[in-house]
Amino acid sequence: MKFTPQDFKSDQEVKWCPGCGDHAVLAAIQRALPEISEELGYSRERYVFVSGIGCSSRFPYYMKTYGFHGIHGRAAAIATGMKVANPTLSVWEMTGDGDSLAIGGNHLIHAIRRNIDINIVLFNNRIYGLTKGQYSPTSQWGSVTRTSPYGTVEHPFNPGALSMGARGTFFARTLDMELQLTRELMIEAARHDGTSLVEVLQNCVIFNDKTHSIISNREVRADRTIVLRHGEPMIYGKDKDKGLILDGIKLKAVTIGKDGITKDDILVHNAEEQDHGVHMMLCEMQWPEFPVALGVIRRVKDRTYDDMVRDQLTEVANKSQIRCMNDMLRSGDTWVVE
Amino acid sequence: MKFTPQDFKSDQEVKWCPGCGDHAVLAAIQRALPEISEELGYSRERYVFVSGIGCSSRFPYYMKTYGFHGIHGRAAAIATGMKVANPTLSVWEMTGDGDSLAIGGNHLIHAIRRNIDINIVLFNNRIYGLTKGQYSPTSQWGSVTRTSPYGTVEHPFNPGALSMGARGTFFARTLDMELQLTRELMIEAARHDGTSLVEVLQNCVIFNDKTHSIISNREVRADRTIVLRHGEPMIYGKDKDKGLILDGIKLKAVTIGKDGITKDDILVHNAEEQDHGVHMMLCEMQWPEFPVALGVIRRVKDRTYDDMVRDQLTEVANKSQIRCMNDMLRSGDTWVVE
Amino acid sequence: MPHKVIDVQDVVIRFTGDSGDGMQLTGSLFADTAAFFGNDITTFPDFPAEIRAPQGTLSGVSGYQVHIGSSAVYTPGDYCDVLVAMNPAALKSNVKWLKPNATIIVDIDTFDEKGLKKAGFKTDDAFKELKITHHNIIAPPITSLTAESAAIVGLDPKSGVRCKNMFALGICYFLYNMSMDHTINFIQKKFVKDQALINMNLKVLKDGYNYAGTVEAIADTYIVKPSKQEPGIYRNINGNIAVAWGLMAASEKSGRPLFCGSYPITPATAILEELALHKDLGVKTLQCEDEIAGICTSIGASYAGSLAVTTTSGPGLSLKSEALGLAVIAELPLVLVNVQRGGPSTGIPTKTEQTDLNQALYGRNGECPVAIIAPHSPSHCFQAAFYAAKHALEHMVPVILLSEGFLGNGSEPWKIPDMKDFPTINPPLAEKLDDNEPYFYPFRRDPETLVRRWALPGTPNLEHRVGGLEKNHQGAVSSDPHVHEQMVHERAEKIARIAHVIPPQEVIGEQEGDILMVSWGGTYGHMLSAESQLRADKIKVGLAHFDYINPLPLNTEEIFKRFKKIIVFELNSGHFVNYLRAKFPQFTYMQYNKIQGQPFIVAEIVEAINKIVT
Amino acid sequence: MPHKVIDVQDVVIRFTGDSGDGMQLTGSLFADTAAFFGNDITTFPDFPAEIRAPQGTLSGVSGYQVHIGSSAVYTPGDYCDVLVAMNPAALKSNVKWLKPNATIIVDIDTFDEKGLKKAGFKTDDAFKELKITHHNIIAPPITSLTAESAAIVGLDPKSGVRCKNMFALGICYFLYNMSMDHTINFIQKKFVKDQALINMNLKVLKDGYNYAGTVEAIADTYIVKPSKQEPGIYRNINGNIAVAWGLMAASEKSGRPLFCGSYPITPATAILEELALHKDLGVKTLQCEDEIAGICTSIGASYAGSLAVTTTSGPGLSLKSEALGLAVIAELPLVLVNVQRGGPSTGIPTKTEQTDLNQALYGRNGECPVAIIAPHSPSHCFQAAFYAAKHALEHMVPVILLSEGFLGNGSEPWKIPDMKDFPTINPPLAEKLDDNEPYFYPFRRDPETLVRRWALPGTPNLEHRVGGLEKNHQGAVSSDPHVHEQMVHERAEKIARIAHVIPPQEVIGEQEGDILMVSWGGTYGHMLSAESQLRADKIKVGLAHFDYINPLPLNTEEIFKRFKKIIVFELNSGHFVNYLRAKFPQFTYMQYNKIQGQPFIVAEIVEAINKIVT
Ligand SMILES: Cc1ncc(C[n+]2csc(CCOP(=O)(O)OP(=O)(O)O)c2C)c(N)n1
Ligand SMILES: Cc1ncc(C[n+]2csc(CCOP(=O)(O)OP(=O)(O)O)c2C)c(N)n1
Ligand code: SF4
Ligand code: SF4
Ligand SMILES: [Mg+2]
Ligand SMILES: [Mg+2]
Repeated sequence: MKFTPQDFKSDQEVKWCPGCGDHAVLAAIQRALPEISEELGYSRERYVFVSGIGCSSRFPYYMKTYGFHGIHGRAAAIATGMKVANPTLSVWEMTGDGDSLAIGGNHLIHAIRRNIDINIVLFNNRIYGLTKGQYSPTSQWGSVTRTSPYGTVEHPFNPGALSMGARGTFFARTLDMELQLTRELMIEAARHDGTSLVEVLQNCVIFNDKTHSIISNREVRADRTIVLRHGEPMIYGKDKDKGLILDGIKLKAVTIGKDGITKDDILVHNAEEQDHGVHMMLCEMQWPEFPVALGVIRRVKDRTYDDMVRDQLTEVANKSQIRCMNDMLRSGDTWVVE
Repeated sequence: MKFTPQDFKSDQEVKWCPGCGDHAVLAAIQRALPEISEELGYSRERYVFVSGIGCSSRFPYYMKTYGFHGIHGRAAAIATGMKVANPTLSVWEMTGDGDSLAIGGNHLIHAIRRNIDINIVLFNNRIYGLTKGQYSPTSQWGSVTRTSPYGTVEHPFNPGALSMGARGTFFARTLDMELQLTRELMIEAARHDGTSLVEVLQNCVIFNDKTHSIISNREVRADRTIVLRHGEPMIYGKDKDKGLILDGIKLKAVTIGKDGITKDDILVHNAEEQDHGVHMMLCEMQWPEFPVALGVIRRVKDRTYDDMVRDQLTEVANKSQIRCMNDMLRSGDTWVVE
Repeated sequence: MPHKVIDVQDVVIRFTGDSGDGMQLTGSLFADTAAFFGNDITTFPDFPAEIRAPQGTLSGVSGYQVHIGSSAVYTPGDYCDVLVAMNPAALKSNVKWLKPNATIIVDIDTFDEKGLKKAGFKTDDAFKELKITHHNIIAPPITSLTAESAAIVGLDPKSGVRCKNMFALGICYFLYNMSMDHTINFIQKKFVKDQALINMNLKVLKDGYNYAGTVEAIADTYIVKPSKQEPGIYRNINGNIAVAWGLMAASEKSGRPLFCGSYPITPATAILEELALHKDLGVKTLQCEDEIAGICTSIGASYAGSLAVTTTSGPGLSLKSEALGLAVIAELPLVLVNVQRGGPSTGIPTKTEQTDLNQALYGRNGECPVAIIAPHSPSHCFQAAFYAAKHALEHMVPVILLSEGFLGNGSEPWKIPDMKDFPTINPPLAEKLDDNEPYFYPFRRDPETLVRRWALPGTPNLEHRVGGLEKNHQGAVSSDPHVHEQMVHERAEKIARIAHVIPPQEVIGEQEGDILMVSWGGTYGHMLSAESQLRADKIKVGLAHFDYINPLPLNTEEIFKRFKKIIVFELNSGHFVNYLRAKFPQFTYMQYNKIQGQPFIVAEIVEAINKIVT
Repeated sequence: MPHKVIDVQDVVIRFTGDSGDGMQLTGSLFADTAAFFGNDITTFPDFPAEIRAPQGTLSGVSGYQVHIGSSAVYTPGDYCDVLVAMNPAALKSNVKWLKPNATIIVDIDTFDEKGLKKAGFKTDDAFKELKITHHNIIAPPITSLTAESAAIVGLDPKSGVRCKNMFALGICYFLYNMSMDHTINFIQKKFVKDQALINMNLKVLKDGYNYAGTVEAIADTYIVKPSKQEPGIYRNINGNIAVAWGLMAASEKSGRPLFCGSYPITPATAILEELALHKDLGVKTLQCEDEIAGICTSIGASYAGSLAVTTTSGPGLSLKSEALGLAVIAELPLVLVNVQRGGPSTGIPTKTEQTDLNQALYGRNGECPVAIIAPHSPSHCFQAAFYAAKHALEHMVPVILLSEGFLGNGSEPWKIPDMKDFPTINPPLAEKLDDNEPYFYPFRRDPETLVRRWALPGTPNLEHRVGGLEKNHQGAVSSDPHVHEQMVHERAEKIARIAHVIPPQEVIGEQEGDILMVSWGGTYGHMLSAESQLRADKIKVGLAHFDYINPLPLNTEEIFKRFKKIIVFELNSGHFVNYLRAKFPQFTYMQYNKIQGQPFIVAEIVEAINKIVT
């Protein structure tokens, strides 16, 4: 059966604010799913969308798939349980920056460490939307919010860097308005065996409007972001004249043709490099020193937790004589009373 | 007043197993404190040792200082509260790999992100000691333990890498038996303003004996570990003939004098490099490809959370007219009934 | 034709519209005006969980109810005299709150095909569909009138139309002969940087007022005379702000700096937000990674010598249970504010309920008692928070302040107290080593109160260790059966003895007789109103409304003895009544429970009593 | 001189020594031998929180008590007939458990100056200091004898001395005329790779046995005849293993694969450890990052169609409270096993208590009822776990299985059941879309049981969403007051109706009369023993010991009516009695409580009843 985006729309009214970036992500995912279904041979009933609590976490209600709107911060754990219980499911975790990096930070890094085969979409609007505008672990230093009337005094997490620190195998980044890129990354995430983390830089029109616009505004976007593609040189800019090179053991943003830089000096993106060091640097790139990296930053093959659990089960069962409870109960130290 | 290690010993009997690596850490810290006190001008009553639950978390009972044996995983949060409440205290968190990386993982990364000025000593024995031998988030792939009779199927955390991912400002590593190095690193940790994380590779004789011995055994230690010192070349080995060099954007272990490598090729350790990428690579070095890094891997200056909270308080207070509750209650929208 | 001006005792107005229509602001401006004028008021915001659900839909409707009176008003009112409904959805979802002859104010522009459809109407006559016949309906084309005004002041229509709530407000001011001064002032201050917006808002406000003066539908206008109030300086206050201020007051009176480790959660967030503002008074707030860190940072701060506070609502209270046990066994002062909302689980987060009492009483592993205080009105939250902190600090115990969404969001006028009328708070600080002790014994107790002393890090010679393992009086870990038994007993008894310093329970109305109504927390206003109504109906009842839940006041048993029947009213399945059954099993209790995420209605309380009487 | 062999009804032996002395193994080998022989047995390990506290100190003492009988024994025994004390500290901390004429076996080598000092003795005569006079003391120099044997078998003395527990065991076997075969077998299997160790252990065991045959202190030996037991295959089982197996049995009988998401915690860890072994039967265990993830992974697994289980103890139960509420509102099957330990907070983790009942009953935000079942003996844990799973799966509810450290670690012989004697479990799986429904309505209920259906992801056309927000029957989010009220009611009523499928409550002893003893959980053996003793003393009482806590059996009220006095015995401050006061306020309850981290002593129960009677 061939699906259309319409097949993934539930009958529930979408209740996000008009103009919220979440709408675009919903659209992108609803467009990606038919393609994923076709490529990977998934029927609709194999999808489960799991979330925590937050505006973005309302996501499952809008999907005509199996869905679980969990509790705040625990989506990764719920999703892990589902996937281990039934590895044939395609499990998608929808989560916010508060949900997955504040209260849910631990479950996130453990899911990543285990490399459980789920797809995590992190809606990063750098604010708590649902509770009306408190700072989040990704709010920039000095953010004035309802709980930081004089500005925050803490460094934000960089979700990509955190994922590297937790030994992540897949990390990608997109912008809410880049529907096409988002769609593409969702497909990449689905393809990847292991924990895929896709960060969406998302706008909250109500409580943190324009938080990403310094890089995402249409006029500057091409110059302030770079879409990385595996095997391709790290070139960006409206005029494709900017790039990244290696400077000692660090990265450097350069202009091709300036200071004797040629196209050949430009680094080629290797998303499949095992070492986390370079991917870490790519994740951490910040405007104005660097363009912000979009696309698939890291994608390396590794054993997945759910597969290994299943394999171990089979292996142990194959070696064992015990086939049922009656066998088991009678094995080992027993005695008979006559 | 000048202190001796004896001044930091409580009257409580030390109840760790004979041969447990924790004893050596206790000794090293009791030896470091007099020095720290002298250098930083701390009196004994300014120290607080805070812990979670685990064998290592019994630590505070053995110190004649203020102490708080908390609940499992929450030491970082308790310590954070103490330090923010009273920034003049010297707050030390004693924690295990289970305590700080399993149940306490989130508090750990958030403490690090905030760069709160506490010193965290992480006793990494790659096992749950107190509950008698279950695997921990640092247990190596395949570990056979009480809860993994057929071997674990998950990747361990690397505490250093995780700390880099959480934007850590100080990370150091030592071995339990390297009393002298441990002492030194404790002093470094105390000197550092911000969250200092010191990982101690510790042996649990009862449930995970020799887990580190592949690198820590006296005969091989010099060849399989490297003690990094800021500003010094990354040279190691019994005969000081081994070193680390840059190979493209990655590190490589080499022998000086072989393949044309000279002393000048060897990288000089810069613990104060802002970028996390290289420190990440150093943290992740594993035998046999690399020596395991000991010493101070990262130490960068940054604003601390507790200082900033205090500064903001002063700043706001200086600008405000309000001096007491009576002022405050009468400010803003009020009306008078006569 | 000049309108007749009729005196009324009290009036209930309900402002409803889309989440983006500014109904919360409109309502509170009206409430403030009434309060400034001298009316007594009670307010009740009733908003959806969504921030901005699709415009015009039922799920996007936000409401704010104001009850104003010329004598004391205790509730926001069961039903309303005036309903402002800015769109068809608002009308539809609020028609159930109308009094039989209520006035309805609508923006008729929104009752077009699109608007009706969005609200799920099937015909083009919304009023008929809703069977609204007997009501006065005022139906100006507010949107188009506002758009015209925008053109006049030179504002784009889109920004202009955002002011349409002012039109409705203007009508209401006319209807109740109220002054617009306060609102005008407010507008001028709020938009000080944008003269066009000031002009626009003022114009629309006055347009509304003038419109009301000409429209036929308004035959008479009303006046609610000022109520007799004690002289003093007043302000409006809601329960969440009052909690924040009460804690700050306790900090001042105890000399212990205030620390709040917390995590945002509806409907408790405003307490954290308010505290975060008061850095000038030395308040430290730490927005943590989760609720567990919220309470644990507070426990750390408490150990270090702060008046430590953590704030939350239901799901957060659940998360804090383990750490609360740590505060209990470490015997550290701590105030845990829980603003109840509809459960279980995430439940219905923006609705009110009293269903966390069981969790507060029993929700921890092991024998783990805590003190519990429940505020009974928005302004009482100040006092309740102050005393929660006082008991926590003086008795070295965690105290749960069990508030409710209804109180936290609701507001009423408050006579601002003078801090000199509040008692000092004296925490049992240890200053030096006791004679004859080799070191500090952290769990040595005051023989009378059983309170241990608080030795702050930084104090020389008092180094000691606390923690979650059972300990003896000297502070050494112990699993001795008798040490454990004794410590369990002492921790409970220490709380029980707080009863010696709390006021005796009061009974309102009859002091003895047939029926005692019992209640606690935020139902106070409704219970009180029911009691007066019953009295007016010549039905004699007493009302014992409890603020102190654990310990109960010492005279509780004695009060219960004086009545033949005891009936306990709660917005839950019967948590308090079962607690009373455990504490005083010698009495027989009846119970009246409601679990709808809504406050009581006075009428249902009255009816419940009537049923018993007849 | 040949010893006289005396028949005894039952005997209690307590093995104590350093944590490193292998007392747990020694005790269980003795217990197994007795069980194989046909005695009834009950065991009770009593160990410290430290893994290996400094050798020879009081805090390092570990104990294991075995009660063997020629007829049924229900408790590990209040006091012991034989105390094995491998060092002075063990003697000192266990002298309180001696019967007046008990036999004491010590390793006299350890009673040297150093050993005595470590145990805190002040003189060189430990026995005199402890006022031990009337006892038989067997005091071989075990350490030196063992060291000699080591030399003989060619083992280094250090490894050799580790076998000294076998010496004491040998003495015990001689004393009770027991066969050493089982132990010999065990040794041969365990050390199969090290012949020297086999030789050593066997030699020391026999040395002990032979020593006992020659020593003067042993005048007579005893024999405990086999008890009459039903024919069948038996094994020893402890409560934690029985829980694991009961759950596995339920998985087999329901066809739902078993999933356990958990986090280690004393004394529950063994359940997770046991489940992890059984991958051959398809059991999936996931050791999570914490207890919250433990329950949340299980909730995910439950949604995905597993028999989902999470295991913990007190502090973990606290942490799971929020997520348990999610399982309640999502109406998903889940078994939460809580093995109680001493609280509050970390408390006294290796000791037993019944103090988590309140938390199990009430410890969640909102109206959030769960079913609760309490096993009453180690082997009963199998059945209790099976039925907990059955009810969870068939009624779509979380069930708390409330075990105790005393049961989890304690063991007894168990007649292995045949799985065909257990009922099938039929979860209400949805297979296809109902006729006339546009989509799957997840909260449509069976009118009789109120149970909703379970639609597993992967089933075509049943796509639906569940979650923590209140929902209507169709599965749409709703904050409608009446929907909420109805759902709150239905969730509670659904649990109440489980009462229709559980067995009626039994009363042991008198079926009506003056006194009904009431109890629940792990106190069963002690209550039963007390009842027999009272009967022997001609005091007539009934005993109602409850396994089902929520719901209570349907005939509970009727039973209570038949007695004049009801007295409730618990190892807590009165959780169950207060629950009964809430459920059946018409009765008057007395209560007997103990909170020492220790089980009851039969004598104290008997005494409590005697006090009432006289
Ligand atoms: C245990 C718990 N704590 C707190 C909350 C309140 N809460 C709900 S969503 C949220 C944060 C939402 O932020 P984010 O995850 O960034 O989602 P967004 O709304 O921005 O999409 C909070 C604090 C809750 N529902 N449960
Ligand atoms: C809430 C809670 N969960 C679980 C436990 C049980 N527990 C105590 S310590 C521990 C792990 C200890 O491991 P680690 O932190 O590595 O310390 P170690 O004993 O190895 O030094 C666990 C699981 C507990 N005490 N509290
Ligand atoms: S509040 Fe912000 S994040 Fe939430 S729906 Fe509205 S725009 Fe989106
Ligand atoms: S169990 Fe291991 S970690 Fe714990 S005290 Fe013993 S040796 Fe140390
Ligand atoms: Mg967000
Ligand atoms: Mg460990």
